[in-house]
Amino acid sequence: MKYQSQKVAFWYFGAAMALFAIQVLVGAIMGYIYVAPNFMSELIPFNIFRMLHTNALIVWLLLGFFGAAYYLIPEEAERDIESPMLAYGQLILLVVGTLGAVLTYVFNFAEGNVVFGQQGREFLEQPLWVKLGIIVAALVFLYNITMTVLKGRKTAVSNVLLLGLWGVALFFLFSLYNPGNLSLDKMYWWYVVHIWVEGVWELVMAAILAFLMLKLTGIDREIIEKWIYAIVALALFTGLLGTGHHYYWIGTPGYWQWIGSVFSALEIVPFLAMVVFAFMMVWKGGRDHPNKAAVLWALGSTVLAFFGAGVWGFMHTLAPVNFYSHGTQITAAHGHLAFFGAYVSMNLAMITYAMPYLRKSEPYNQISNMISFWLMAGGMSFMTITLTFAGIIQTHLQRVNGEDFMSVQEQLGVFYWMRLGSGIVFVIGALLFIYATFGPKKVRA
Amino acid sequence: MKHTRTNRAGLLRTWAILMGLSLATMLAGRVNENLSLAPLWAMALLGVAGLKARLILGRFLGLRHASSDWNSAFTILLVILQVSLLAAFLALYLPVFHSPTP
Amino acid sequence: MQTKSAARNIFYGGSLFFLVIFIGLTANSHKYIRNTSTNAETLNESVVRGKRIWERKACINCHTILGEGAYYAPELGNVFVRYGGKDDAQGAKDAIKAWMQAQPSGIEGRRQMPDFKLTDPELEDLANFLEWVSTIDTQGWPPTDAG
Amino acid sequence: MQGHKNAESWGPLSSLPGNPMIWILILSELMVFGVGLMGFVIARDIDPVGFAKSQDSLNRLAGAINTMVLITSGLFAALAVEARARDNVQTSRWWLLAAGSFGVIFLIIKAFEYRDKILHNSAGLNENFLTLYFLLTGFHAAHVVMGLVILFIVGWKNNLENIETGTAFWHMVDLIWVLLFPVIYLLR
Repeated sequence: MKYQSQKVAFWYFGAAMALFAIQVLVGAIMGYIYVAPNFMSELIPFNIFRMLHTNALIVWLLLGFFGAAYYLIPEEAERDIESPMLAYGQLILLVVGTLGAVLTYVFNFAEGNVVFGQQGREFLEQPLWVKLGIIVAALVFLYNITMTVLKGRKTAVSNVLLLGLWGVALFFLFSLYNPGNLSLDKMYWWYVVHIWVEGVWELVMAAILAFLMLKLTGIDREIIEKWIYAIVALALFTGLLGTGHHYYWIGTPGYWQWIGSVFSALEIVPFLAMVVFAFMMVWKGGRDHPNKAAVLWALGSTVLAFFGAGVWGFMHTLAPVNFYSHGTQITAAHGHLAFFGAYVSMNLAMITYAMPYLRKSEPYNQISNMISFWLMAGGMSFMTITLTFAGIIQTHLQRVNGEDFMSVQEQLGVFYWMRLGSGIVFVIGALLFIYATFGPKKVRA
Repeated sequence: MKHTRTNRAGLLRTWAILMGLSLATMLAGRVNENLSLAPLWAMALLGVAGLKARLILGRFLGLRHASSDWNSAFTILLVILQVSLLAAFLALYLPVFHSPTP
Repeated sequence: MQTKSAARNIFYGGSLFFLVIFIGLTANSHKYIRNTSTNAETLNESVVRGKRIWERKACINCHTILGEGAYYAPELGNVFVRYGGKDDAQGAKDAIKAWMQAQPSGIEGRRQMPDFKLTDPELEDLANFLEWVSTIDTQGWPPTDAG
Repeated sequence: MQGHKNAESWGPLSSLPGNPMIWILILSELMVFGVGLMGFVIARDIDPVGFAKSQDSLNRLAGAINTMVLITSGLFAALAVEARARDNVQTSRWWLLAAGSFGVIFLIIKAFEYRDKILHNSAGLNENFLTLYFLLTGFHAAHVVMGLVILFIVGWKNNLENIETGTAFWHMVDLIWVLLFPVIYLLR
């Protein structure tokens, strides 16, 4: 840690990890409800858990991104953060908003209220006041970071990161528009959801990856920065029109089937480029960085993202395939591995890298961290495979044979049991990770 | 990255060849008549298109100044594209498609 | 340095290019949804109220609608069709309402839908919403009535 | 820092003329249009009669003329690079203007074609054909517009690398049309 104000990141990462723990525990409960449906059904129904699971994920990933930005921007800009106070204020705002959202979902005390009631569009359920809070927090953040960059050294890494985070804030504005026409609603809903995860978040991911490669491999900045532009260019060139793969069956024109198929099929390319880039840099760099766990997470992230977002996305992105697979467990399989590979893992890579500096400890609590990687990666991969099989069977029985949804689901029990098992392994991995990074300091013997 | 050095005569020659090929295709295809192409004609048409594309790449884009690996890579890419298009076009001649047409 | 700034410019320019095309196409789709694929005349206040109920009860976090949602409970974009609404609209709506009111089933080992304690007018709105959704031109999706 | 990584090192991409990013773009565009054209030919296999009828309603002559317009425009663009390589800034600007003007001619012809198609004779034609015709040629035309903007920029920020990179984009647009035109207009 070269700059005092980088310390801000510690609290962001801490808050992120607390939510991560909640997210995976709720996930495990949901996995259990899948096999024992009556569990807690009167107390907290499945849909509430689902909101907690997905919202916790989104918020903690954002907290992680903010933390990563607060950590890496000072080193890139070669100066302290414009205002650490604002950064802490922003965190408090986000934590209050998160707690508010959680209480709203669980107790549903303001149902129907325009400002305080939950707004049940998937992933965007936050009550209006929380949404506005998020926007204010984003503005504070963007002011803080932009000023830091403008007054300091400007690099490609901070450029791409900033553009990504500006995009995050800008496209979030579409969450405020909710027309009564369901088709219009869905079309603009994807402006947030797709353009986040298959657009601007990829910029953030690539920027963090580039920063880690700079630090971990010792390759020249010049080379890394050129690659980063090539990767993010590929991401946006394919990702923007790739939105079309969500516009097949929601009342939008038929031409999206062509556009969506062609461009989203190519969305695999930037992920492949990231794998090649990361492995080339580590291989060529040859510097033996002591933080092996961070290297593992960074490399692992690109590979898992390639499979989860790239390969599993491609599997059902072509319109004629998607016609049958749309909205089955195949989507769930893809969603899990893609989020874990691309965004969870890259966040954990950054945390693994930064925590020893933030806590002023040697990065030598690595064995448990690396074990946690394999537990999480293994658990998630197995979960993806079980859900894929479940999805293929579901597609056949329900979409081809036309069997009733519930009777199909009842035939998938064995897969849901296996998913629960892999989920529990993942939870153990996640908790081990938190222990490894936030637990007792280990000092070099 | 490197810069290319080209000369005017070479560029004009490339242009003349491209125009010649275009005109020849136009005349041979009798542009305004609605004829079906036989497999051989389709092959010629796609072949000429690939050749024109290759010329533009090599001469106008200066690919021929790059390494021979890149040159073969682009040639292979174009061949794959044109051959796939041809194959998809000729698929109609397969017996599967010889069901009664409406 | 030269090549890097050019790389940056190509990235910015290219992204802008695709963004403009994307926005243009969505504008076209917006018009298409308004005029062609959905029925503006039947999109009355009751349907919109039904949509708000759908939202504030977080239905999408179990069900899917037009294939998007939580995959835990059946697809509802075509539930109206599944209940025979094409032939007997009132019968289908009554059946949907009756189903809602019979929840939770309490059957052991069966996925449970909560009792949302909807009033009769609310049930009517929700049923109208589901009826309207079933009229969206979805390019033929879903492949079977099972959703 | 170890090793002597020179600033120009783009790995294998370094040996290509013009900015390597433009080659990444060229490869991607070839893939996009390649896949699109494959889709077109496969869609034709499903309804060859409808496709032939739809194709006959296109103005093939306009398309052929446009091919030659773009090829000529490409020549001008290449001459602009050649002039700039001899440090002849003003000449290179004239050539860029000439290239751009031919690009405008292309768009005008295209606009007439589109107007014709939209206003008069789209009824009863194969829907896949029309969708793909508009998508592929429209996406290409959007590239032409983008190319005009780029030609303007590199004419203004006139240095050899910019001109090489900008005209490379222009040639790519030309190249795509050369592949597009025969498949959509002629193959039958």
